[in-house]
Amino acid sequence: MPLTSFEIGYAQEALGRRLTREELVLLEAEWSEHCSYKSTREELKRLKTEAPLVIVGPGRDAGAIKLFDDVAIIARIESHNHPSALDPYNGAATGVGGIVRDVISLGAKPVLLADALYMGSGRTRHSRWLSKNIIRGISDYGNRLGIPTATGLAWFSEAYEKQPLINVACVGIAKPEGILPGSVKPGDPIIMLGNTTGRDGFLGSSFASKPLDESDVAAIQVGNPFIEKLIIEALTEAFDKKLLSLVKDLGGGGLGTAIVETAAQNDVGVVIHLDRVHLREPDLEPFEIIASESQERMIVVPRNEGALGELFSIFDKYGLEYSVIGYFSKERKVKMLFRGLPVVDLPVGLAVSPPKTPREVLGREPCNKEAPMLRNIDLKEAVVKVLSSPRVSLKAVIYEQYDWGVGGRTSLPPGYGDSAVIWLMDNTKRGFAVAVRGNPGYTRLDPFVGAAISFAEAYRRVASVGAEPLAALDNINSGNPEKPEQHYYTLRMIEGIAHASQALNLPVIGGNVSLYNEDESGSMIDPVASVLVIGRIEDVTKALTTIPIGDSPLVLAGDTKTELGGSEVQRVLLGRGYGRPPEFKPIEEKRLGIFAKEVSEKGIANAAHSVSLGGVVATAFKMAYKGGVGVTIESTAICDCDPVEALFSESQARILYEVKREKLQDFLSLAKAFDIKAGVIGNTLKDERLFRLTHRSNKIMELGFEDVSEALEGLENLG
Amino acid sequence: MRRVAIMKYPGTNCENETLYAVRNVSKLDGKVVWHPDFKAREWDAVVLPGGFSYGDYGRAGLIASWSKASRELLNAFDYGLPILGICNGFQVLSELGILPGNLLYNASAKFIAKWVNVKFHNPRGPWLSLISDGEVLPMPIAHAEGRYYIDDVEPIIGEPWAEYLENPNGSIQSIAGVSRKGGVALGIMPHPERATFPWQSLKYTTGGRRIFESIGESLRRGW
Amino acid sequence: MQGYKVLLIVSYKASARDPEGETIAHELRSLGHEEVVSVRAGKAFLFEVKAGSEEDAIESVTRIASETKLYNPSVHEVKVMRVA
Amino acid sequence: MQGYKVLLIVSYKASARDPEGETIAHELRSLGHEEVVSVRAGKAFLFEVKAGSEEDAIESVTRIASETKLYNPSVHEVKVMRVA
Ligand SMILES: Nc1ncnc2c1ncn2[C@@H]1O[C@H](COP(=O)(O)OP(=O)(O)O)[C@@H](O)[C@H]1O
Ligand SMILES: [Mg+2]
Repeated sequence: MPLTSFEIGYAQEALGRRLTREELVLLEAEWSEHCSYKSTREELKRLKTEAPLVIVGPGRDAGAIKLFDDVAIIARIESHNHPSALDPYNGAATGVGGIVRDVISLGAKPVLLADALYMGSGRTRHSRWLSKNIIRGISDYGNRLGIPTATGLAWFSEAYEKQPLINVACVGIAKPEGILPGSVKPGDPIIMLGNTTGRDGFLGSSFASKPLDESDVAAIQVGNPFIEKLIIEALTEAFDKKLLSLVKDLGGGGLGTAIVETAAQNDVGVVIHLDRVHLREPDLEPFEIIASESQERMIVVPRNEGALGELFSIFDKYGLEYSVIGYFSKERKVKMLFRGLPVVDLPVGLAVSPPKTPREVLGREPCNKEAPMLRNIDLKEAVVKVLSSPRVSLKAVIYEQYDWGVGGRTSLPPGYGDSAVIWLMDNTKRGFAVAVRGNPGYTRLDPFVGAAISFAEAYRRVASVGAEPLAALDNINSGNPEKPEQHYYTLRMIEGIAHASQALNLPVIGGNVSLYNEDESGSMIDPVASVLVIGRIEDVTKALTTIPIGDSPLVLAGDTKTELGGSEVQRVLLGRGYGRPPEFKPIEEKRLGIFAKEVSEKGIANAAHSVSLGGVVATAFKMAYKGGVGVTIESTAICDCDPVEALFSESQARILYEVKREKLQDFLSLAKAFDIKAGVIGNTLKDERLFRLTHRSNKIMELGFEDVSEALEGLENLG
Repeated sequence: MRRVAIMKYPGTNCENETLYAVRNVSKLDGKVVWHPDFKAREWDAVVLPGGFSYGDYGRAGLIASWSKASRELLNAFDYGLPILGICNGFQVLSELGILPGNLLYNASAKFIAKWVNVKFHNPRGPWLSLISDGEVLPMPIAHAEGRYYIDDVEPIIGEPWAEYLENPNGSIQSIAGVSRKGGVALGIMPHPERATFPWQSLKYTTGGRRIFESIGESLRRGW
Repeated sequence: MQGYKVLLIVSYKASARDPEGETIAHELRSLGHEEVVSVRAGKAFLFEVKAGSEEDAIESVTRIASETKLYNPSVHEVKVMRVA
Repeated sequence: MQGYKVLLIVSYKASARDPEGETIAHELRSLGHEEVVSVRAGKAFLFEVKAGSEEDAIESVTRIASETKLYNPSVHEVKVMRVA
């Protein structure tokens, strides 16, 4: 959004002169919420960002950790909410494109994509149109790049009917010593690589920093995955030959922002000849060249002069366009020239330091309106309703459009495990696990606890396959920071993430904040924090799936309380969530995580599933249905309380296991050794394809597969 | 050691895992070759791996078929070099007319990625030598344009060919793969290189491994 | 009421990029077809609709396409034409 | 030599079936658009070519399309037309 008169005055005073049009545009992008994080910068400092294995923390295009001594993981998450509301197909597609470029900027080979999608109810034509095109956009772009989209989440609610949230993440691998230092020195030439610069996507980032308005359609960008694929190929070759010292994505804010940020990080100045940039339209004006957000462009800096020739011949081989547009300089100024005339001349320090924007926050305790009691309800109806909720039902219609297996590394594909497990394919069995979680139902009721739970759930899903959680990334999606009652949610979610990262002792190596998610009437979407957790797994063959094999005991590990606040059963029966979300239990989560790793290493379970939406009953029934085996559950074995509470409670820190029959005692003793409550709650069956619930051994409900298949497969008509 | 070229077009995606399988399972000397550099005479076999050559623009495999590698491939086909096209590679070979028929848009009009069961009929030739007739091998598919179509299937089912047990894309006669010259040139839509090691598959099946073992053995025995 | 054939073409607006068309044009030129200045790619839908007149037929396809979101007015342009 | 715009429409022959068109027609009818008899889906390529005359332009697009197999006569139907 345009600079405020206060901000313009601040800049002009610092310079002692008026800003040029080009400088205005540059500062407008650089000082936008999207690029400067002016409303959240202070709060984000509370996150735990340090740990021995962190190689690169937040601040650069992506974060990096050491996975093994000889393998680094590079990752980044980002939202593409605003563009996707207007052009769901290209909005989602270019979201994938941008996140992948961020990850290659550190010298990585991208090997995994994950997506967290918060979409409309599916009951209106508009929301179906949005979802369908969002999914197709991710599919078309990610598949063409040859990067598997192997995990994600899909949430559906009226709150996103017109304003969906699209969070996408990319994970790459590199040798630790192969991570680009990202450092440049005066005299280094700057090469612009990839797509031509055009008027498309003009000032997209400041457009993402204000409420939506139909007149913004000029900012729509069409993604070109084919060019991006060539960029990946070319840069991979250049990385192997060690030809580069810096690679940077031209993302939000375009060339201007990328240049200014690089100069600031390296404490150097920069001189850019705007007329040397390769253009799509020859008549582009200098301010347009600075701010254009045309996709699939990067700046690269060669390691040394001698590398230039070899670099160019790689670009030529792949038919990529490039131009040498300037160089870094000693004097700490951003200078841009057009046909020899200076159009920008700003101190680097000024360009990256917007004046403080005071934001008010209206503290509002979570609205703890207690829920109407959910007892003596028709259990069968409740179960079917929960299973047919699009948030709970099977997601194959989404992930089967994604090439989850390209690369040959996908050891646990979507639909088969709590997290994606990716094999390194390096003549060992080593790999890593990734899960992404977010629950707007909880964050709407309590942004602090809700965000912490997102963190815990992603953590638990990585642990339940048998991996050791190592690092997290978060994506905050929230409302208008200029409205105190909305900004409250943003800050409380950040605090929740900070608290969880400290309590679970997991560093946050990157994140993204998307604000101004409100509709034309000014009401906020359901705010949500997506959290992605990455874990290490020594032997991918030991990873536990969520698919049971039947005829074995079902054991619930973890304590169940009567926690129905913000639960799925409330939403499907009462129309919305009430009360407080379940308690965030970091100590239990950590203990359960270590236990889960031992379970997988000892090979004493067939299947494991973190318990979340819809409680034990939804978790168990989905597992059984996918495995084609029946299941019986005794409600008092979960919790000696009302069956509704036992079955649908969403208490945290629980994993449901199908334990190997002959290893049951080992399993229970191991749980005991960890001081984890664990007990047999039922059995999987072999020949009967049914779901049976009992209460004190009396049958209280029975359903056949055929009674729930329509419910569970209900998403089919979405795609 | 016998040499296998793994052809790379702009947009090819599956060359690395294919190479990994050729080296570690076929135990052959594999190498990824950039398409204009491909000289058929330098190789004992060639694989066209999966991906989206030229973004699949126009039609899957179309623009890749304009490459100058095509003349080499046509030539190689004439003198009997073993050629395998997987997914996009199959699409390229069909565009080139090396393999009969066409791969049209899936009946669902969507990209589909899932595990399928593939039954091999009359398996013969360098790529299928270790597979027995009627054997069912599970492998994943991942494609948008895999609906096999041809006016007359008779000549196809006389040669080695592959069939989906459950037709995922509307292919005529559930055709998943076809061949010519008794299996010397083979095209399949499913991805054997993603079903080569047990941990690539949930069910610990390795349906694709047999293809890589076959070519290894065949070439060593002197195909 | 009579059957009319109406062609609906959906392509990106001229201000937006068109990766498919650009790639095809580029590759055609490098094959030697220098006369190709540009290609824009799009989707074609050939409707047969019952209508009282040709104008009605065109009107009805235009309306259906926009109501059912066969295209996105913020990025696409459409052409509707009668064909024989 | 002047620039001419020529539209090339490629769709599946009836024998090859057209699931996308069939699905769309079906959906449209179930949404209440009873007037839709059928829909065929295809690809549109809008060429701009340099040529001496309109006939030449059409001729040249037809030739390029068939030489490069932008359509495949065994499964596709094709229409070439001049547009304004
Ligand atoms: N947007 C998405 N993209 C990719 N995979 C997804 C997406 N949404 C859900 N999935 C996958 O579908 C499977 C089922 O998802 P979900 O129903 O959320 O969880 P659960 O594992 O509890 O059944 C998971 O493997 C998940 O990774
Ligand atoms: Mg970026």
